[in-house]
Amino acid sequence: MAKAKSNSEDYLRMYRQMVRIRTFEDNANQLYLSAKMPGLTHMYSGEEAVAVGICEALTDADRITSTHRGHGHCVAKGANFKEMFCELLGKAEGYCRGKGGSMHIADQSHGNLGANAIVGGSMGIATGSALRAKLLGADDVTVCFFGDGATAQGLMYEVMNMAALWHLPVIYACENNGYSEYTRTEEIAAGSITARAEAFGIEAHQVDGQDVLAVNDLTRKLVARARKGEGPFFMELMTYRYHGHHVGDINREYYRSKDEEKDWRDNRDPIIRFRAYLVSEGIVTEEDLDAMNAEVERDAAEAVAYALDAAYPDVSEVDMHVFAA
Amino acid sequence: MAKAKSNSEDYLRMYRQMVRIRTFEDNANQLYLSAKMPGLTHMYSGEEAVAVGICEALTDADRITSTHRGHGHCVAKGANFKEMFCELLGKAEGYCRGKGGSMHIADQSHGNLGANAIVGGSMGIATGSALRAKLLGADDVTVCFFGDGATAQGLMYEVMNMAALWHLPVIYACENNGYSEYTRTEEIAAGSITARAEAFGIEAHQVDGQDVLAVNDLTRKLVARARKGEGPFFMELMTYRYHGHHVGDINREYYRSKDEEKDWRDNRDPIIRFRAYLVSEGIVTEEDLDAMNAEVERDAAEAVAYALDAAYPDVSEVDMHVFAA
Amino acid sequence: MREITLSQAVNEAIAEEMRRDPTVFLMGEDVAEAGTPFKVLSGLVEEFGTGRVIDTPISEPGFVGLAVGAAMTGARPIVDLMFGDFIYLVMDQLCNQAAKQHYMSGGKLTVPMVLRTNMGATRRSAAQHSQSLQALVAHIPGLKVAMPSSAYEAKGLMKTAIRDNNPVVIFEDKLMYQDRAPVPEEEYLIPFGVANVKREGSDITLIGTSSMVQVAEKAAEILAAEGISAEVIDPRTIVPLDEATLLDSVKKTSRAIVIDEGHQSYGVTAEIASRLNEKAFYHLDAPVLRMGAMDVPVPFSPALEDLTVPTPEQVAANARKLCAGELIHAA
Amino acid sequence: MREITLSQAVNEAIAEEMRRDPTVFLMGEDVAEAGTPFKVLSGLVEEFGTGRVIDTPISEPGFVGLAVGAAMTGARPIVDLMFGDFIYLVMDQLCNQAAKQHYMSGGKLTVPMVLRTNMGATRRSAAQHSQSLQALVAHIPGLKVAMPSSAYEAKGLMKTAIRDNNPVVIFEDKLMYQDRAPVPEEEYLIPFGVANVKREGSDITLIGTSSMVQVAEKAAEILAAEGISAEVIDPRTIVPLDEATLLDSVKKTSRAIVIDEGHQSYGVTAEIASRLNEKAFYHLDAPVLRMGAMDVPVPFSPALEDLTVPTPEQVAANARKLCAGELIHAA
Ligand SMILES: Cc1ncc(C[n+]2csc(CCOP(=O)(O)OP(=O)(O)O)c2C)c(N)n1
Ligand SMILES: Cc1ncc(C[n+]2csc(CCOP(=O)(O)OP(=O)(O)O)c2C)c(N)n1
Ligand SMILES: [Mg+2]
Ligand SMILES: [Mg+2]
Repeated sequence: MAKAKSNSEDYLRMYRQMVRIRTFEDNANQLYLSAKMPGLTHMYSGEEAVAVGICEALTDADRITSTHRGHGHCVAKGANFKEMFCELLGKAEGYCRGKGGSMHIADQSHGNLGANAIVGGSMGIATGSALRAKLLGADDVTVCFFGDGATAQGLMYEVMNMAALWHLPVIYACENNGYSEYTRTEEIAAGSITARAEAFGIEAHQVDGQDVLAVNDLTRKLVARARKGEGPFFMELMTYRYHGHHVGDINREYYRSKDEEKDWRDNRDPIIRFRAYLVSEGIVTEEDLDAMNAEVERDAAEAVAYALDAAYPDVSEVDMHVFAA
Repeated sequence: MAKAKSNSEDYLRMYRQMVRIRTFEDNANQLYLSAKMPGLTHMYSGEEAVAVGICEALTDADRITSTHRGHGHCVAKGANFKEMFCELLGKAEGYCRGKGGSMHIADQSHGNLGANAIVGGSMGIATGSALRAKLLGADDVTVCFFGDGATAQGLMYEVMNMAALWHLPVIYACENNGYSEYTRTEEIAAGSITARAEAFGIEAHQVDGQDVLAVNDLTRKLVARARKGEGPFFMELMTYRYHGHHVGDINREYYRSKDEEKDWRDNRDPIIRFRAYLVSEGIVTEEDLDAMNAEVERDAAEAVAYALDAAYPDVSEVDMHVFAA
Repeated sequence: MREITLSQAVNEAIAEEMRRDPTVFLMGEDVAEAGTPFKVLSGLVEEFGTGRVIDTPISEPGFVGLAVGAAMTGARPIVDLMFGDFIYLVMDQLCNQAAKQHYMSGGKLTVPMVLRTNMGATRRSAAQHSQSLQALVAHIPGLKVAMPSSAYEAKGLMKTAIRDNNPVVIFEDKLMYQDRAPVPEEEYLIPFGVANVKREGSDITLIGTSSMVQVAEKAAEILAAEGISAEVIDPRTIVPLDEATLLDSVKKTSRAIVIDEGHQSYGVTAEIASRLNEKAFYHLDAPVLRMGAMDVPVPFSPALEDLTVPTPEQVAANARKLCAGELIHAA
Repeated sequence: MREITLSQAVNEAIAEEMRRDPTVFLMGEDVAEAGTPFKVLSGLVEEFGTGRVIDTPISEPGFVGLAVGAAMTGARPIVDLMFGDFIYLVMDQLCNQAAKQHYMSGGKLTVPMVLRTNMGATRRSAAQHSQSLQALVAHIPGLKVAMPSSAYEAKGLMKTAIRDNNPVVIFEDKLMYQDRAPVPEEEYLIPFGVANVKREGSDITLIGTSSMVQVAEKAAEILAAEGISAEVIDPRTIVPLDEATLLDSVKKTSRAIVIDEGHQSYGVTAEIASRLNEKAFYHLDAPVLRMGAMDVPVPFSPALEDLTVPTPEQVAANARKLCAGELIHAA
């Protein structure tokens, strides 16, 4: 594995954040399965190294835009379980007062401009955030997360062109998990994804999205360069989602095999890999990691319990926030 | 110059078609300047070799989609002056009964699916025409004309992706005349235009758009291959518009110099170049060409006179054709 | 008569037309093996193959554009737009291109295509997956707009749409896919522009579109129990709109409520209500009332979402007031 | 008072706000050196530089998306959309993104941006450059919609729009750019949601938007000569809509015509007319009439195009009938 952050504190935080995402998702899935969560939701499990590797290279002043599969980005950018679960359950204490839900979860306080239920819908927003930084002389960088499927949205090419022309501090992070909904990427994406960015004169990298240090290392370099006005950049992160497209997508064999899923889970899991590395490098013991996992699980259980009991927004909120004052 | 069509009849028809376009535009411009034409129009003069080189490689069964700068495509694809001038003047005998005008001129009978006033707006239509050909087992090819400015429309990337995935018989013909409206192409297009097509796995060519034989030669090869299912293809045709963006764009020095315009007119004019070639190769005499020019001018003058006298559509047509029966 | 779901009805209509006419084809995201997320199109790729049931990339403007071009040159595409909320993405292709080709070409080009999509809130899908955007397309000349209210309409209107020589947009209510209704085995088509009087009545006319037809019917039952006789009418297509049937009813009952699940302001209810007001004015005993969805983005929280859509109880309450001659707005 | 053109008024408003607030910036196609094809923005790049007056590629969805992101993070973009007909291209960014951010985030994110674009036919620009699409955006909760009817309104509404914390769409009539009106030298703002009674009258209320205010005023003059006293009202913003002023007038005159240059069906006139019918019903002596543009794509031919838009003569003729108690539609 590539070396990126140099001290064990950083490593442990990355590990912890990946575990927090996985744990969050396991709980969210349980809430769905037990019919306690309204609607559907898209699990990030399997892709943790992408969100964490990237967000750990950012400060709170840096922004991200997220996707329909957005819990991982939200956690990685610093959000709390309590407000997140409240949001998923439509409660007033949620990040968006329950009005956004899973697909629109946003966390202003940590620079998460929000999940988006329109595939590719946040590409303009991310690029615009970068334009604002340049215009107002701020040195923050914006990362735009999106899936392989979103590369089919024309908007991507429009905004990459402008980002390239104007050297905007934006990093396009394509989470290539091999599928968009029930279709393989090869069936819906011609040619090469990185070449598409390169055609606009954008430096593009393909990286193993299951290797949190490789992701973090590359991101840190690109963020530093973007801050200096050398952006934009493009990253294609090769990864995999363990669950179905959404929590209700249970029978998946018509589009992907159980063997394939098992292979990714068993042999390329980002948490297992990083854990093995941390232990073998002597940075931490198995016991310490188990304790950390247990603590995260307790946090999550507490947050879930809190959210289940929390109040719905008052009916008077229904026509509040249509317009800002 | 590259040799393309092998007999002088073809050459003379190409020459004649270029002259017809130039003559059509000179008349249209005069109609505007003498306040006889409603609205504005975009002149194709200077770009004749592109439309003619391409359309002479097509049959009537092949389709094209055109642009706001569409008179050249329309003439090259076989349209008559009379119906064209009638359309420009809003008369009932126009190709579209005067309802479309310059920006929507279409000529079903020769496979011209129409000009389009939305930049890039016909890219889907052209690709869809090619999809239909594949679906219904027809062997026609569709050429999609568009400007360099249209490469900024996301739609282009969406349809190129599908065309590439499904091997559709469509040829994307980018008329790069160096400007979109009052802005230089370099200012609005990052990277490389051909590389953008190549990134989708589409074979792309850059060609001198002032050399009608080079254009025709390349197109004939690509059309033949597209008919066999080897498409799609992409051509970037380097060309220049002599007039302003539209007929009303008279003072242009703030965005391009008179010297630059003069250089293209004097040294790269597609008609002058081809004329010199035809004469030097002994295919035709100067006198014959002059006679041909004069005949085209008479045709145009007649058509203009006819159109000026022709009737407007009856008021009852105003709500006709909203829906097809 | 056998009962089938709305989902099955749509599937049957498309299958029958694809069998009848080889130029009909289907395209959209995950329409083939997956048969769409709502499984409405299951089985079609098995019968017609991937040549005619085409999975597209997530390129809504692109594939709607392709459909326009295919339609202009001799095919009859049916485009599947997974959520009605994505219609914003395809407005240019739909409204600048498809809707205008016939007119702009002086009648020479036609665009026989169907865009099938959906509408409807209360599914906990939040603001970008719950909108009912029929008003947007109804405003654009050159587009026809159908809003089936049951499996029966879904089948009959879909078949008519496929044979129509114009671009037609069909909004299915995504909450009704599993609702069953009697649907004949024999072939039938439902003509456009012919409203359906679902229930006769004499005191008030309730005009509902799509899901709101059920709401109106339930309201009519509540009212019947109180001795108020409500007529329920389903226009079935809002373009063309069967004004005559609506006017006849309102002239008879002299009161009306128009109910639609789109946002109320600048929405479908405004058009229908103002036509009734304008053309049946001297027959009205009370103002025509409108009940659309609230003018708010659809909230995720179940505690809020259900407040945004008209309910049978609210319709009944308003009808009661109108019939009692009570003022609903300050005079 | 000095008179300036609508074009100069818009230019002044933007220049003043850009001087006042460094976070305000402009973007769009050919807005810098060219100052837009209509030359409305001439001179701004010279004063504010290319950093704040940004020429974009022809990427309407893209640059509207950028504006949304810039607005969400602290800037105040003004986006120039060259023709109102291109609004179809940006509907997703405008309606799914900009309009909903504030609500979806529970009030935490705001999108203070202005989309300035135009409307208006009879310029021989044909079907894709002549539409008046205000109804589409007015239907979407979260968007404000302003329709200036003169240079005075154009300046005052633009300044208010730039300072508003919400996405605002301004439709300027492209045929009015050279029209002059008195505009004070001193700074002023026109609040949203406050209609302007342009002319007082007692027999009938003529409500017009944008260019149709002039049409209404001319109709009022024709009518005055015949002894009919028409009140003319300009709502100035259709979202928010100053319902109270409109209702007060209609309650006084008991007759009304609503005139707007968008297509009539499912358009702006429907909303205004149905609100008046609903809320002033018992005061009305005649049905509220609507006069929108014809429900046809805008034809190029001058012989046809002029037929599609309401004229002062037509408005006067209808007003005359209403005042005489004549039926306009068969009863
Ligand atoms: C514009 C739009 N089209 C379609 C959808 C439906 N949809 C939701 S997620 C998805 C697949 C996205 O695939 P990808 O971008 O690869 O992200 P992943 O789900 O794999 O993380 C689709 C088609 C949507 N939400 N928005
Ligand atoms: C979607 C859209 N945006 C903007 C315009 C206005 N417009 C008309 S032509 C044009 C420039 C087009 O440039 P290019 O594609 O290079 O074609 P050219 O005029 O050079 O032939 C622009 C911006 C338009 N018609 N459609
Ligand atoms: Mg994916
Ligand atoms: Mg050009």
